[in-house]
Amino acid sequence: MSQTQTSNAALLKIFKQYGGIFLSLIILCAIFSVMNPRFMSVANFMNVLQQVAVIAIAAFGMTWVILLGEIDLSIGSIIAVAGMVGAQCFAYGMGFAPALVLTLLAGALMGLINGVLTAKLLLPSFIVTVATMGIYRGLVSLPTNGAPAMIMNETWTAIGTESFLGLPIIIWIVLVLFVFNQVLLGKTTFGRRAYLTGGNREAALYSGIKVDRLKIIIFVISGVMAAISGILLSSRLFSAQTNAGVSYELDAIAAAVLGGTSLAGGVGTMVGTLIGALIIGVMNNGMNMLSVPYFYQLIVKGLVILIAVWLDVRAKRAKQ
Amino acid sequence: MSQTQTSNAALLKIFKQYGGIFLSLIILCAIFSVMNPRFMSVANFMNVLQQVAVIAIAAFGMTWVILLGEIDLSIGSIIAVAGMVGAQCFAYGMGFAPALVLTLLAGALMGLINGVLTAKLLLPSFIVTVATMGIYRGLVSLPTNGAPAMIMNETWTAIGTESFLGLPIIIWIVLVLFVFNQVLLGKTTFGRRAYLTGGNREAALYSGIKVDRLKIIIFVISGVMAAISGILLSSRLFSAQTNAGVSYELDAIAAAVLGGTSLAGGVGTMVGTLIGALIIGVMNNGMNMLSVPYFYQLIVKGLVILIAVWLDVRAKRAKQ
Amino acid sequence: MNAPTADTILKINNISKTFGPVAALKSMQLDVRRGRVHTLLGENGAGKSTLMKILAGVYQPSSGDITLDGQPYHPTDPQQAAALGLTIVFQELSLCNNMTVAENILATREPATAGFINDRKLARDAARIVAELGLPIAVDEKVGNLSIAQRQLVEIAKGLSIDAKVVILDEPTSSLSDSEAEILFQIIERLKARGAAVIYISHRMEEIMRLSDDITVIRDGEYITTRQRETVTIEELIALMVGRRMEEIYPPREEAAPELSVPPVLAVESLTREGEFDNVSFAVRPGEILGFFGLIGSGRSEIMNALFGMKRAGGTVRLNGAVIDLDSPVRAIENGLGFVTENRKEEGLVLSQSVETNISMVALKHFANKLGFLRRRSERDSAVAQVSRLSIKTGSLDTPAGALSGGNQQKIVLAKWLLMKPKVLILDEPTRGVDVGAKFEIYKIIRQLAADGTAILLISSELPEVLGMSDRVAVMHEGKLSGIATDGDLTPEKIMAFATGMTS
Amino acid sequence: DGIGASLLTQQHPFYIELANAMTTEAKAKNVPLEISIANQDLNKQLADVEDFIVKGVSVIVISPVDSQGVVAAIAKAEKAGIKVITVDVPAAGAKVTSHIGTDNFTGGVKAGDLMAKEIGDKGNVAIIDYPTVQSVVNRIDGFKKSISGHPDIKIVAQQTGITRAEALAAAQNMLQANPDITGIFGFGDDAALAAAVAVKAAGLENQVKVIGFDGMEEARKAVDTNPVMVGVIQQFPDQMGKTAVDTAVKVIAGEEVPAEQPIVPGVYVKK
Ligand SMILES: Nc1ncnc2c1ncn2[C@@H]1O[C@H](COP(=O)(O)OP(=O)(O)OP(=O)(O)O)[C@@H](O)[C@H]1O
Ligand SMILES: Nc1ncnc2c1ncn2[C@@H]1O[C@H](COP(=O)(O)OP(=O)(O)OP(=O)(O)O)[C@@H](O)[C@H]1O
Ligand SMILES: [Mg+2]
Ligand SMILES: [Mg+2]
Repeated sequence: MSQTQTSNAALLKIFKQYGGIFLSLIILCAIFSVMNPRFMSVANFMNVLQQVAVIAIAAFGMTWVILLGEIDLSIGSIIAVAGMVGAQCFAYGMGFAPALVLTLLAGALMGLINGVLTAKLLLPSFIVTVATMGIYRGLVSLPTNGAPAMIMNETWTAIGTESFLGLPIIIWIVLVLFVFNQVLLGKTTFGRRAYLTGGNREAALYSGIKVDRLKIIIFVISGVMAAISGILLSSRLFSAQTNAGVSYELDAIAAAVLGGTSLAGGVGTMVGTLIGALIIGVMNNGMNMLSVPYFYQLIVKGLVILIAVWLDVRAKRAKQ
Repeated sequence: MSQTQTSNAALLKIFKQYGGIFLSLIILCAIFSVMNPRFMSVANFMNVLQQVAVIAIAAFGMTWVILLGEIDLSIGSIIAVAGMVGAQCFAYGMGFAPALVLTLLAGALMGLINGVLTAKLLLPSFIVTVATMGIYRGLVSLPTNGAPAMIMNETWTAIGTESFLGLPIIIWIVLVLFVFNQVLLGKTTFGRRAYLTGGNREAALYSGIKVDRLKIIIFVISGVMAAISGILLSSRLFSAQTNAGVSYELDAIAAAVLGGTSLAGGVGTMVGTLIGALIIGVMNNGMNMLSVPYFYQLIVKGLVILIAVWLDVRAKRAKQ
Repeated sequence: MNAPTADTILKINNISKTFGPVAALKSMQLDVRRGRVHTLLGENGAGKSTLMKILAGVYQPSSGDITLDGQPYHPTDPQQAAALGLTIVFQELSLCNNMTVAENILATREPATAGFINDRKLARDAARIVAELGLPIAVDEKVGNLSIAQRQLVEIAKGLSIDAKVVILDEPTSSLSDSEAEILFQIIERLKARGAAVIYISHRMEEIMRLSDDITVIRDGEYITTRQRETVTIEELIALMVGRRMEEIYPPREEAAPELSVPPVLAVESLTREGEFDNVSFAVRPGEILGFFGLIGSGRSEIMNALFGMKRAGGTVRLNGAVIDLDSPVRAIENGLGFVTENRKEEGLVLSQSVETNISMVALKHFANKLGFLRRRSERDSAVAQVSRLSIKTGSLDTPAGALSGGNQQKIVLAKWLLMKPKVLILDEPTRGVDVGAKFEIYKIIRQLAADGTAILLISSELPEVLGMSDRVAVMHEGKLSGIATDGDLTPEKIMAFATGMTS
Repeated sequence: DGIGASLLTQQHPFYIELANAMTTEAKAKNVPLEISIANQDLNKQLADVEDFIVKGVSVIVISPVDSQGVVAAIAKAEKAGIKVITVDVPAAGAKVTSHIGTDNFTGGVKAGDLMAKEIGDKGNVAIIDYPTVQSVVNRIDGFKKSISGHPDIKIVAQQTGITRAEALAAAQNMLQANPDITGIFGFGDDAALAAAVAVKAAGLENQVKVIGFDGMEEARKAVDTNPVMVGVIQQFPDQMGKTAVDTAVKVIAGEEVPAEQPIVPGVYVKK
């Protein structure tokens, strides 16, 4: 099979699989374009992608977790901790590379804690991550006693502001992580095992899948993705905020579920999640551009989520 | 069987069934009493009960929803809407009784919307209530454009401030609703149907239970409980706040899960939920009494939740 | 078809039912008479359960009409069906595991005044129902704590607790052993004597011949014929059902069983687990089929779970003479053990995933390069090979496993274990709920595996199956190995004696 | 005995400085001080006050989550015979022993005046707001009042940006929709700093001026170094905190204190 054929077939498959949700995205874009001609510009498209980056990357991690039938409510707090770890590293005079490594390690560690508590102590992940959400949020505030911490490292802030080959670095990072997660999920034994375990944990166990280890690794992935989100956020803001990422977990879950990930586990893709995140991003951006007042934005956003999920559920049912 | 025997047996059963979580509550109280002698006073006990009332009542409603294997994230917003509906009723010159009725109806209506979208359109309740959480929060802000609304009605505010037979009215309301929900769940065919449906939806369908109707009614119960919480909150504050109840859904879920309600559905009791809510309330109150700094409170609260759930899971496993 | 007689209580005319593109039933007809047992016979997926669910009000027919006692009968839910005098014991267990036996039996029919349940009366009523039926279950036990067989009895009690004119039993014996089944047969006799009509579904030919008065054969959702039991033989029925003749039910062994002097591949010594099984020792040789028989609750599944590393147990396990520590399924699989579990839906399959994905599940490593990237081509080739080798009937390899009929699902479970080429294959009730045709194919595969040198542990509650397939039969009684029957001892009488603890 | 303080939040530099100033002053005056954080939740603030009452503090200092909602807490304290001092946000319709706070409306007017001056008395401006907080609403009202006196200045967009991240997105999107904006007023430092980032990202450094409110260290630094940030309305939480504790000490000693102690906001511009 040639490359073009593959990619054409892939596109067709995406359209088939994501008919409902893809349609919602296109309708949204169409509406906004009609109402504000500036919406459909390359510059604005870059805007949307950059704004959606933090949620999209966190949502990639969330997709893994939901795929297993679990949930991770602590990612908003992990986003904040990651920024703060970076800021503190610089405050202690470290360079970019060690700060980056420590930040990612912090994310991995927080994910590891979630994973071990869930997989080894058999506590429900919902309650584990509600608890760690509070714990991590408390921890992030200790170094500065709640105040934001400025980040002066130029490499770090360049991530959020500079471009590479004409494309903002943030967008590159989103694309790379998208491909990474999509390939890991769709093309490797690891991803296959995640689907199988999410679909039927008992059967996976009997088939020799190391279910506990898998679960822990996936919480670590979620933690690392959230940490990367935190890096992007702090680099865009030039500072680590102790209230960064509050309630982002809900946006990340919404993105994943809009994209067809089933909260019951076993079903979901990164493509869907990306589309879901874009819907949320386009909606926020478009309504800002139209100067929709804040409270009406809340209402419209809720309605759009309902309609999109409903279209998707309907499309899936019709296919069966 | 005589009354005393029944109640003794009931107490013993509670201790058996809630060993882990009950122990956590007692340990917490013991620690706080040792560290601050004022903790163990009638006045403070009343304080805790009043402070925990809003969460406890919302958690009663949440218990029903979780019992069905569903979730209701919109209750924080419903709490706010309820207060605002009351305030607006008074602003339009209504008396206490019609305002009360309209407020409860508003809660029922919001629950009905959640229920119909979940049961009839077959959308996942998580995403439905994430969406309506935003929608209701947007709606609450429309009458005052985000500003709080004062409540001058004396009967309404008396709920939050006056006592009856030496006990604050709020506490009476919590007790009455506790008994009501506990009896409805434990002693009636309706409650039994909720357990059956939550435990095995297919089996419930095969047994001729009208699962859709049941689900809708239960979301209505959740909406009404949240509305009552909203009434108490606004009566305590003499005003309706547009940001009232933000993230209370997490506390309510935590209370229910701490109390042994399983997020998978089919398992749970109101007694457990009440104990769970008390743990959260005692923790907040005790740490305030000890002047624990805010961020440390977040950390401790998370740790206590983890330990309590772990004790409970362990106790349950040992029993088997 | 016979003209309706005065005895006719339930008459089904031209019933069709479609699920989207699938036509599960095509102009089905049936004429059920009072005081008689009417058996429905058909392959997996023929539409038997669908028809029964229509009768019970779970599904609405796409077209056609039904009369009960001469009156038009179109129930909208099982409660209404029960009110009109029809009750059903479902094939798929429809119990709520978190609740007690009593609460399940009387679900939605709890004794209550003004909506308030009388719990003590509930327990009493349930205990009375269970006692009247003669079932050995405690009504205050949580269903989740019962074995599958016990749950099946609860299901039966739930269905039969309604005093009905028509009683439907959809594969009630699929996980019962003979002694429990016997209780059920007596209940059926009493129902008949009372004048009730019983619609019975089973894949066990012996019990069909014993119980039935009328037998209707259906194939691919279509009515084929109705016969009276006296006028047909098992062979004829099978031919009607599968559309071809079958020479025998159990394929004969083509090569001789291995000598007892051959060193065993797996030797188990004094395997013990508190409260489940005690001091169990046995050995199995390459190419040997070692049957395991016992009454339900005798602990066979528990032993196999321990062998497979799902539960810890004391004792020694030797593989090719070397002691191994089987502490997890991962280790068991590495050591060449395969385990077709008892409950395919819960432990065997990922129903939402495709046939292909399920087949490659255990041997997944072999379909990936060192970096863990899947080689989809080789995965697909293997799946294609397995599907044709086991003649699995599926729309495509991408069909979700949950969409297949029971027998075909069972074959997928077999296929996934065959791909890892086990040295020892444990088969726990491998033909539960599987139709005769598919059973024969599964037996052929077992024979083939044995011929290729695989050691097989075959657990079954069907005595004919154990006798028909095994070289030797280990018999369990209340957690102890009461004997291993060889050659001359391989008779039903001898084995039942072991199983009921009459010997030793 | 001692002072109990219930503060709106601990995740904002203004309140951190306020808390720090109070702690320092309490140490200097040798009076016990306990601080609870309401985390922007009025119910929590009420509970905090109730807990102070049980603990038996002599004076309660509140920075209200909301001017109306705090009335219940104040009533409870008064009923228990404990005097209440409010800082930052005043209580509506309840008598307190003393109120110490910035005049937000005036601050908003000053911001509007500064904006008019910086953009040459004409052009399009945008606002980043937080509509559920009363003190912010007052600032925005003051700003609009001032702008309404300049007929050639138009407010073309107003969006909500509560956290710095939300403010950044709001600013970007407003600039995208209205590329001719020449000024942005952020309701607080976070909003203004985020707006400055958005202006830079859009390459409009030479066109758009940003003005903030609060004037904490990070924002003042930005005014000094970042040409886009032309000024910030400065509040003085250190003065506020010190005054609050001093007033509380006087109340405990039984001295008379003034009912209103306004702290006039300053205007911080480039040195
Ligand atoms: N809910 C459903 N949705 C779609 N197809 C269904 C559904 N229920 C049954 N079918 C299909 O209808 C056909 C008949 O199924 P049914 O369960 O009635 O078979 P059966 O004769 O009871 O088989 P078995 O002996 O395996 O129990 C099968 O092809 C099955 O896949
Ligand atoms: N899920 C379970 N939880 C608790 N106990 C169980 C469970 N399943 C089985 N048991 C108990 O374990 C013992 C043996 O179970 P089981 O009936 O599966 O044995 P078996 O010999 O494999 O019989 P069969 O295979 O015919 O069902 C019984 O006492 C049973 O009650
Ligand atoms: Mg069937
Ligand atoms: Mg078994």
